[in-house]
Amino acid sequence: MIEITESVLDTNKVINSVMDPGCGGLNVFIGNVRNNTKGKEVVHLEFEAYYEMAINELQKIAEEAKSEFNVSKMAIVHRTGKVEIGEAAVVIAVAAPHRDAAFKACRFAIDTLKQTVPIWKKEVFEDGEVWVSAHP
Amino acid sequence: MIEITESVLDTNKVINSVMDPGCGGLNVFIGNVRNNTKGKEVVHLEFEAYYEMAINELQKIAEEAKSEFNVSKMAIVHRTGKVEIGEAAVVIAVAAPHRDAAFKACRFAIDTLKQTVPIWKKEVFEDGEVWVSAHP
Amino acid sequence: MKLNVLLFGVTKDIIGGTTTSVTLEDSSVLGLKSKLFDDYPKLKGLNSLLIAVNNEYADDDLIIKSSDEVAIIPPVSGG
Amino acid sequence: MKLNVLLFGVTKDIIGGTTTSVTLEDSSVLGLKSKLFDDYPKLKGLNSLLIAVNNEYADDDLIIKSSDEVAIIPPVSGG
Repeated sequence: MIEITESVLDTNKVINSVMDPGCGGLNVFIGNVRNNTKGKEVVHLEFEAYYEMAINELQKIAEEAKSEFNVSKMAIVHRTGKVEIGEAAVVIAVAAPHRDAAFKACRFAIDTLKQTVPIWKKEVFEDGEVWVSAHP
Repeated sequence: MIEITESVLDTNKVINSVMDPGCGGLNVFIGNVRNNTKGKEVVHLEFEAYYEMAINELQKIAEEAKSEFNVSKMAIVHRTGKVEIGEAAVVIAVAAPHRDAAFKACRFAIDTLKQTVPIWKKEVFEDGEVWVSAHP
Repeated sequence: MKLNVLLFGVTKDIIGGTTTSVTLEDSSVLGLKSKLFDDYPKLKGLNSLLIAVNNEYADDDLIIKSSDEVAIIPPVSGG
Repeated sequence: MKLNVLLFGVTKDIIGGTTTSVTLEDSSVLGLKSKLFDDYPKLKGLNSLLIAVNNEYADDDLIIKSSDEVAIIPPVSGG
């Protein structure tokens, strides 16, 4: 399950999509919208994706995770559009026969996603907005 | 939320219990019952807990995780009694301002749980049963 | 001292039942372990054997009182 | 060569709109970048600027064809 959607993310659905009777360890990462960034209050976030390319890059991450670590299934869903405080922007679920691979593959996936997947986050404050990481 | 229960674990409820608007990273570990152990088919598992002491030890893990890592909330629920293939035996959820702490604290919790918490797992096969890790 | 000891996991199978009564001369944790190993030599075959006193893992030199809740903790395998 | 280029994130604000038309003499990825930096000096202030051709990150020496889908990729910040 690789998906980019404007809808609220359904964590249960993502977890269930990787369930496998041969897997003893599932690791899940949920990236939520925080109410502040460096102490400054955030009103909400807005995410924009270069949809086709982002799906491609997410698929590469899932494939690389499966070849690098002993994992059976990986699901990555990312939200776009306006995301409110406390809502999930990204959910990654990984199932593996053993927990070590599940933890490592999940960590690899979120770290790589933040580096390579063409998705952009705009933080909206009371007094303005900023594209995250754009400028030094 | 620290709990030992004979009921089917509700992953969503565990995750929701650690949700916090100040937390950007949630990590969740789900330990599922596998259909095999070292290639031998498992029919189901049975878990037994020394209830009061196990709750104590789980609370110690949550407290140590919070003091060792920068995490806000941790929930650990463990199932007892008969657990079928594919069902969760344990769910751990951790919320932290940043993902690194969430991953590390969750890993610490499951690793420590397996070493210190007085819960015992019996694997039931077609031709017998065995208390896991009891003998060399 | 006569002590009632809680049993879990594989020790229930080795000793029989969910509790067992032990009569101790040396009422330290080490004394209890020695008595158990003498009475049930199969316990020596386990990967480990710890004693919990009042819901805490106990050191060998702790002296057990008759009012304490005492349990035998074979190798744990939760998760 | 006249090229239509997709814009995302901060580059929409700097260049204006969701696409922009660029006329290239040097039709390599490096040529496109140079032209963009000349036309929109503010792009030089970004942490990075990559070009995607047909949904893949492109090296500087790749030659762009007029039928390619080309996008400017400012620093990503998903997750």
